[in-house]
Amino acid sequence: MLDIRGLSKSFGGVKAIHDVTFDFPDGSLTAVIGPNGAGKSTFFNLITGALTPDAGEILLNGVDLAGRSPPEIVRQGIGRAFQVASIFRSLTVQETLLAAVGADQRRGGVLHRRFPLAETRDRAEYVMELLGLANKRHRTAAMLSHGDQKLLDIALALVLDPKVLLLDEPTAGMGPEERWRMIDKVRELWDRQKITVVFIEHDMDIVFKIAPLIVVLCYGRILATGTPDEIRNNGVVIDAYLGTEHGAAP
Amino acid sequence: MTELQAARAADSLSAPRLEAGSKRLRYLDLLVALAAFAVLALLPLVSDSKALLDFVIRCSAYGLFATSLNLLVGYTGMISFGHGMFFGLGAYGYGLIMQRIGVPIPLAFLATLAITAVVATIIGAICVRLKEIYFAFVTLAFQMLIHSTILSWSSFTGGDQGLRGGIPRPPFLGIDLSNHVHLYLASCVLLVLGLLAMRQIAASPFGYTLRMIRDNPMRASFIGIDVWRAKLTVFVLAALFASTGGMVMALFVSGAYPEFAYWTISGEGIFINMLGGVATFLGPMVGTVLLLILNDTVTRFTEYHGIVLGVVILFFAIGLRKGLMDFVVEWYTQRRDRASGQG
Amino acid sequence: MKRTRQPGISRRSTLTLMGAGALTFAAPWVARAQAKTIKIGMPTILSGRVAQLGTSSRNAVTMEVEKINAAGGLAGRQIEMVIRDSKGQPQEAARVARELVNTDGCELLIDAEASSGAFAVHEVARDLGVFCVHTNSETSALTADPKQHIPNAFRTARQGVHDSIFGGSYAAAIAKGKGLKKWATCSPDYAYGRDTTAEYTLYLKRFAPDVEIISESWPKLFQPDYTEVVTKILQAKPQALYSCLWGGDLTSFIDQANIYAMFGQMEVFAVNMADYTALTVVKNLPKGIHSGNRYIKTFPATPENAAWGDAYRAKYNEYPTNWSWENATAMMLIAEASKKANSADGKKIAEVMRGLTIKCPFGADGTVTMRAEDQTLIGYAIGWGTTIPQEPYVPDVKAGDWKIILELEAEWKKSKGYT
Amino acid sequence: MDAWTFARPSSARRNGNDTLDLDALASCFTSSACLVTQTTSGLIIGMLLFLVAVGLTLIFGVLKVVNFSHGAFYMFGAYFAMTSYQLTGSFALAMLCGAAGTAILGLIFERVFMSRVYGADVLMQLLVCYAFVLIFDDVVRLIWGPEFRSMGMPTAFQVVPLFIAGGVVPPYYLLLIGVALAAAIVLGVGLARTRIGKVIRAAAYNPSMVSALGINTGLIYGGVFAIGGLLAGLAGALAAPVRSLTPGMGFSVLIESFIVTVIGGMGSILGALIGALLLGLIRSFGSLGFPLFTEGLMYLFMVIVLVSRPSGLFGKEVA
Repeated sequence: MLDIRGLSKSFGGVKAIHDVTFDFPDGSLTAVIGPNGAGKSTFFNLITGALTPDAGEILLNGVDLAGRSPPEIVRQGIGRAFQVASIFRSLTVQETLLAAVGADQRRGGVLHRRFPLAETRDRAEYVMELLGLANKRHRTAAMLSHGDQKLLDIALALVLDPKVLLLDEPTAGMGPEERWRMIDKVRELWDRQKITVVFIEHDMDIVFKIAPLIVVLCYGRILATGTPDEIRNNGVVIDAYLGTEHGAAP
Repeated sequence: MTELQAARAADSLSAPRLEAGSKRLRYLDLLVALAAFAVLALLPLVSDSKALLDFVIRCSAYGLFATSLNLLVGYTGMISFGHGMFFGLGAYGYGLIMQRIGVPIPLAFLATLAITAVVATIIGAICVRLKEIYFAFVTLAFQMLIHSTILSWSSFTGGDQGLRGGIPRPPFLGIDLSNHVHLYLASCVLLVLGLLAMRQIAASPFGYTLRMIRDNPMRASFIGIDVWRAKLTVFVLAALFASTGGMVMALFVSGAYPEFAYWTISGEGIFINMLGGVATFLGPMVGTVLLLILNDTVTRFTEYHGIVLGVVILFFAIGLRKGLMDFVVEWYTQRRDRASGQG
Repeated sequence: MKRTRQPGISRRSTLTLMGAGALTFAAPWVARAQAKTIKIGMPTILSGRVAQLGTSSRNAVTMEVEKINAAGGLAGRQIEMVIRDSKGQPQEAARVARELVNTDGCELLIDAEASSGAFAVHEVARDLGVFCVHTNSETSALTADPKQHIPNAFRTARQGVHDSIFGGSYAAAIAKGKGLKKWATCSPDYAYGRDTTAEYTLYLKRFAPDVEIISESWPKLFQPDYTEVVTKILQAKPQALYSCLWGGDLTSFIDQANIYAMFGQMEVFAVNMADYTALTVVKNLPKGIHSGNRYIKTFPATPENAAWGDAYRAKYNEYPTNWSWENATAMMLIAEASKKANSADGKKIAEVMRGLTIKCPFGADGTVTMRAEDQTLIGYAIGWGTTIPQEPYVPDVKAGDWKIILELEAEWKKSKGYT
Repeated sequence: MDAWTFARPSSARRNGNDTLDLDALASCFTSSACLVTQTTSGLIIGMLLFLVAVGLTLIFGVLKVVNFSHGAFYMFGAYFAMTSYQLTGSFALAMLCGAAGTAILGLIFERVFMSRVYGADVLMQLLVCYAFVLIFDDVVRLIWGPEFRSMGMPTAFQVVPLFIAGGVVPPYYLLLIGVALAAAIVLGVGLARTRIGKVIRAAAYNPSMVSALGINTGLIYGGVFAIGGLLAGLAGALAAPVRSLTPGMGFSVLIESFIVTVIGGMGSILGALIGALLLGLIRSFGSLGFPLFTEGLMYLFMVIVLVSRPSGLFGKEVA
């Protein structure tokens, strides 16, 4: 499915991602964890084309995406949501999703018809229902609550019907209760959509609870991979990661 | 908005009806345009004031220019300080074709648009890569470059004295643009058609692509939008309308002058937008009327119009903090919300 | 630093403001002028960098109108001047000119615009058929080019080619006398600067064939810094320098050339130096700059001219400019033509004005003539002399010979294909 | 070729080619006299431009405001200097008045008007500046009249120019270069070494942090505007003896300063210095080689820089 081979990127001598190789299986739900500065976001940025890798391949169903532009990569089927909700502040929820579907169907340049296009409606409706945004469809994005903005961000990625969905800390900046609601949503999404989901998460409880597969990044390298149980009992991970992270964060 | 209102709004505009609604809006636009044109067309019958007709012709020229600038500034978030170069290009292109070759007016008109499209594509391809203030500066630099060229290349452009000796206006299809009323009607037609076309652009799926780019270009590229291409497209489209405005101006003064391609024209365009408002489609048009009235009245009474104009600008920038139409629309929605909140 | 402020303007005040705006705007359309007075419209430059020229035009016209009105007006109708600012923008000049005629009911136009504005107003005059006198544009093509010719437009400004013919012959005489063979030029890079310089060097070489131009500089109009131009001229080491910079640009250039001690090293011919606006401003005026007259009250040295200059100075507490006499002449011509035609009608005035010769303090021989064939002024005072840093500034002016000027002008027109 | 040259009237007599006079340019490089003169002339143009541009870039760096009214400070500096010179006859006092007057003006302008639009759109800030360009020009016209004025060169500098390696260098311009260089050094060292400089740099980097530390950001912003005004005023005062004073004189200087800051990189002081010197040299040598397109050359250079390095030569890379 999504097959990363020898991916490397350095910034002025600092190796942010160094020779990372991992194959995300089809339909898997994988958590990427690691201490601050481990290169998690850089990893996502490389896969989605926000950064150009120095070396390595990013194969999606055998097609190498390394070095392509974000729009091209999105079209190949990699959707992404951001750590800080990245939305279109002046559009309503419904407009956002209708326009996004339009863009995905390559109708974003249509001049002679009026927005919205009828053929974009069903998918937008479906995603709104799926993420529970339907009753807020006419709210302007900027007016949404923090949690809803994060949901809208995910909806934006999802509405493009991706094969792989990358979620960068979907629960960042949320209260405990809201966090669990969000993570339930992610889980439900994965169940219903049958797509490959990769997410970055800080909260170990969440990770161990819902992710069948975990990748641990540290200083740009893969430290360990495995199931929650394997990771929990991995001495290297405990030393390098849990020690520092748990020591620092309450 | 309260939860309740949102729910009610959702009720009244569910998805299938939204579609029908947008079609209705399209007819409404057409209706408004027809009505506006009818009113404008009746004006010469009601009033024999030539100055009023002149005023409307100038409004057409500046209105087309300012509204097209708003496609960039308001809808796409591209602050161009050099949009005036296309106004100048329109005036010079049309004037030169008519003076040197002397083809029928519609042909010169189309040829000028074609030239504008080519030039705008080349300049746009270089400019739209840059963001924010850098985009503003590089467009300004191009504007100054074009202005310098017009001044230097005097054998072709007439230099600082502009295209002299009048631009011929041979009649075509029974339309004689040297007749004042014909010229007036022609510029009204151009204005209404231009506004209608720009309205369509703003309300099309492409218009929403532009809004997305304005709000969050990074995110737009992550949902598969080729931001560069969309920006270039709107840059060229806006240039075409600005060029049309320039042609109306050239017809009005029967000449073209380097001032038409100077940065102050771009500055005036931005000023008009801020005056009228950028969040409403007709904001720039309102701004045009306001600025021209302001200009014409103030210069009538004082030669210190800089102070007067400056104070008016301060009133808008510091007092209202937005253009007139934006202010009115906001005030109206607030009032409506308050009323519906009580009721 | 973010500060949110509630928009603090009430609805009522907004509406009042808009109402007031609409009212003042509508007023001129409501008013319809048909009175015993005759309105004369005058677009000119009252703001921006050359506002001084516009105000001096306004002053001169106002002074003449007072005299004409005191003497009974134009065919019994009192003159009312309507003077508007064009900001020096051609499209504004065109707009203002149209509005003056169409809205304010002006029956005659005085076009006190600089060159490009004058061409714009010329098109309005062509379009509306209104009587129009261009008072300030010195660009020869405005009247010399038959394509520009319309029966209702006249010019009372001096003409670049006239200046250049006499300037060239004056300079040639000095060049021959002092052996000045290597010349440099430094003129503003716009039509007036280029045309005037080209014509000047043409006639300079005609009268002194062994003169050679070894360096040319073309600073931009209103350029603040001339250092690179000054050093370039110094590099070329010419024996003489010609410049048609004017106003503030000329004084900047002189100030900056001064500290390079340029004026000791070459003869300088600056056609626009002998203008009070420049003469009175420059603090360290180098001695002996050759200049053509612009307006100077001691040339022509007649009591009429001195009286006019003194009256202007007394009334406005400033010296008249080159534009002042040109505008005053326009009013004098209109008044005389109107008297002869016994009418204030533009068409009748125009008919009489063609070929009209009037007594005028600014005439080389006490009269000026509106030449019939191209409707432009001839016979005005043209002279060159050297400047000194105090009154009378140009003590000794050598007057130009109009016979030669007209002969060579005819030849020039032929060479340009204007006849 | 004919229609495509930037041609002049047919009767014009030219000794060289049309737009290009590359021979003149080439021959200059073989003569030390020409090189010295043209290089110093470039330095003179550049250093004065630097004084205006550095204030512009400083204000942008700290406040992220494109101060469109900066040219007006230059203009006021010149007028203040002229008036105080006419009243007192002291050149030093004239310079001081020019600089101090505009510093106060800058402070008032920032505190009373600009500070109200920091939260707003960039365009709103530009509009406030634009409004003051219009207002200031008319105010000058009201106070000093529409006619152009001249301050006159102090007698101390009315001396024979120096000859260095065959090149001509007027003493007044040596003073001018000296003052501008001194200003550049004081500014550079002040920002790098002093406490105030560090606070200003911190404010540029992270304003909320500075205010969290209990430092009054309003004071810093006002101070930066005052420094910017002071430098522009000083430039105006230094220019007053050699340039004519008119309402609106700040405009062309402003445009050139913009080119300088954009080429050098908005917010970079070193960039402003290099940009100003480059522009000065383009002007001085361009006038030899491209007498009719010197101005166009500047814009062309700006376009090239912007296209190849959008953030300017020394600007921070834009993400």
